[in-house]
Amino acid sequence: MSVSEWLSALLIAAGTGFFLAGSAGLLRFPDVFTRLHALTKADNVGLGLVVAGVALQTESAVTLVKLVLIWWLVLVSSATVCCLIAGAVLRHGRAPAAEEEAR
Amino acid sequence: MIPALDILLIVALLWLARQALVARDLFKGVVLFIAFGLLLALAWVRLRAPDIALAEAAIGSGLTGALFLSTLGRLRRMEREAGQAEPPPEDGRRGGWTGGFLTAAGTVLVTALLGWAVWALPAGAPGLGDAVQARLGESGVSHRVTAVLLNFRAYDTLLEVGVLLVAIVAVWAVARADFPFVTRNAEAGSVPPQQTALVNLLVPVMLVVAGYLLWIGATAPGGAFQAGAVLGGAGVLLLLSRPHWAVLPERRWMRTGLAAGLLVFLGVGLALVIAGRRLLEYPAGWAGALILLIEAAVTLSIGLTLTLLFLGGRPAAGDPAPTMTHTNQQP
Amino acid sequence: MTATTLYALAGIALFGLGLHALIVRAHLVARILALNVMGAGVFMFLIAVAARNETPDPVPHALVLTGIVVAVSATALALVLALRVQAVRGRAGLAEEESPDA
Amino acid sequence: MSGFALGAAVLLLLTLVAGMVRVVRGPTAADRMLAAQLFGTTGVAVLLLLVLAGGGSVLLDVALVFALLAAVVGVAFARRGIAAPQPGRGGGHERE
Repeated sequence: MSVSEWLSALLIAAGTGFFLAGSAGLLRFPDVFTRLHALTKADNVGLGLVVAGVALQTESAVTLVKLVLIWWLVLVSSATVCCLIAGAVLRHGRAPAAEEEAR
Repeated sequence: MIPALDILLIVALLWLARQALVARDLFKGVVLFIAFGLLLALAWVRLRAPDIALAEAAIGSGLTGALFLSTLGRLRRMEREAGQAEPPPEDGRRGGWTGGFLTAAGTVLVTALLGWAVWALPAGAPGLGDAVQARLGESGVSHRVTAVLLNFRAYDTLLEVGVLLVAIVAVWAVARADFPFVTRNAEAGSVPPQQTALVNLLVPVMLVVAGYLLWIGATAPGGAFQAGAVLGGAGVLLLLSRPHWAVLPERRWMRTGLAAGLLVFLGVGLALVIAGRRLLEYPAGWAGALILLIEAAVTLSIGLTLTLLFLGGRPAAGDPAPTMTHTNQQP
Repeated sequence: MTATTLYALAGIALFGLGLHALIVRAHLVARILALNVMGAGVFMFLIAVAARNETPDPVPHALVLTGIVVAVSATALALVLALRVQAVRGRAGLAEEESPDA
Repeated sequence: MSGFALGAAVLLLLTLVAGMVRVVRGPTAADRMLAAQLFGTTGVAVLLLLVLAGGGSVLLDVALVFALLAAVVGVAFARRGIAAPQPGRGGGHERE
C-alpha cells in the first residue's frame, strides 16, 4: 500500500471511530439533548474524515467537488435539523434531562 | 459465499420492517419505516440497481416518510380537536385467538409457497438484457434503463405518467387543502429563521441536482423519475417553510404544469402517428432530442405532482397563493 | 445460495410481513404502511431476479422505477382518504371493524 | 484498499444496527427521529466507502440525493412530527 492509501485508511478508520462513538452516545446518553450532542459529532467529524479518506483516493476533479458538496450538505442540514428538533422539543415543554418518566 | 454486508443488510431490513409493522405507536412505525427506506436504498446499490437507489433515496425514505409524518401530525391534531386525549386504542387481536392463528398460518403458507417458487426459479434465465443491448444504439440514449423507459417501453411509461395525474385529481376530489404548511393562524410566522436559511440554501442545490440527474439520464443512472423526485423534495421543503420568495403558481399554471408531462408525451406520440410512424416510434437521429424533451416535461410534472400530493388536497378556489385561511376539513 | 437469491427470498419475506400486518392491523395508516412494505418486497424480488445476470436486466429496473413513483402517489392518495375517514368517523378505521373483538 | 473500505462499511452498518435499538426504544419521537438522522449520515458514509470498494462513481449521486432528502424528512418531522401544535397553544419562536 502506498503512503496515500495508508493515510486514507487511517482517516477512514478515524471516521468510523467517530460513528461508533456517535452510536454509543445515542444509546447511552440520558436525554434528547445530550444525544443530539453525540450525534452531531458523528455527522460532522466522522463523515468529514471519511470524505477526506475517500478524496485522497480520487483523481477526478468532479468526484472531489461532489465529495465536498456532500459533506457540506450533510453538515449544514444535519446541524439545522438537529437545531429544529431540539427547538421543537423545547417548545413542547420538555426540559433537558427531565423526561425519565416518559415511558 | 455471501458477503457479510449483504447478510447484515437483509437481516436489518427484515427486522426493521417487522418492528415498523408491529409498532402500536404509529410515529414509531413511521420512523422505523424511514430507516427501512434508507437501508433499502443501500440494498439497491448492492443489487447493482443505481437507478432504483437514486429514486429510493429520494422517495422511499424521503418523500414517503415526510408524507406519513405529516399525515400523522394532522391525525393527532384532529384527534385533539375532537377532544380525544389519547389516540383511540387499536384492537390488534381481531377475530380472537383462533382468528389470529389462522391469519398467521395463512400468511406463512402464502409466503412459504412464494419463497419455494423463488427457490425453484430456473437458473440462467436470460431476461431481456441482451435484447435491450442489441438495439441500444438506435434508442437515442446510451443508458439502458432510460432506453427501456422512454423508448422500448415508452407506452408503459406514458400510462404511468397518466396514473400520477389521476392520483392528484383523486386527491383534489377528496379533500381541500387545509394548507398544512401553515398549521395554524398563530403559527404562520413561526418558521424558525434557521429553517428558512436552510431552505434558501438547499432548494437551489436541489434544483441543480434535479437538472443534473435529468441530463445525465441519457448516459448514466438518472432521468426524469429521479430528477422529478428531487424536485418534489424541494417542493415539500418549500411547502413546509414558505420562504417569502416562493408562492404557489396560479391555478391555471399549476394545472398546466401537472399535465405537462402527459401532454408532451402524448403530443410527441401523436405527432409521430400523424407523420406516419407508430405511436412513440422515434425517427432515427431525433430519438435523443425527443426523449430529452419528454423527460424534461415529465420531470416538471412529477416534481409538481409530488409537491401537491404532499399538500394533500385541492388548493382553495380563487386563492392562488394560499393565505392562512383555516379550513381544516370541509364538512 | 447466492446473494441475489437471498435478496429475492428477503423480498418474499417482506411481502409476507406486510401481508400479515395488512390483515391484523386495524388502523388505516398502519395498513398503508403495510402495503408499502409489501410493495418494497415485490420490488426487491424483481430487482434481485434482474441482478442474476452479469449485467442486470434493465427491464425490471424500469418497471420498479416507475413503480416507486406510482407507489408514493398511491400512498399519498390513501393517506388523504384515511384523513377523510378520520374526519367523518372520528377514527381512522373501517366500519365493520368497530368492535374490539368480533 | 477496497477490502478495507468494505470492512469499514460493514462496521458502519453495524453501528447503524446498534442505533436501531434507539429507534425502537425511543422513548420520545424526537429520539427516534434523531437516530434516523444518524442513519442518513451513516448511509452516506457507507455509500462513499462503497465507491472506494469499486461500486462506481454513480454512488456519489446516490449519496448526494441521500443528503438532500434526509433534510426534507428532518424538517418535515420538526414541523409536523412534534410541532403539530395543540389548539390554544400558539407557536411562536422558541428562542426570542
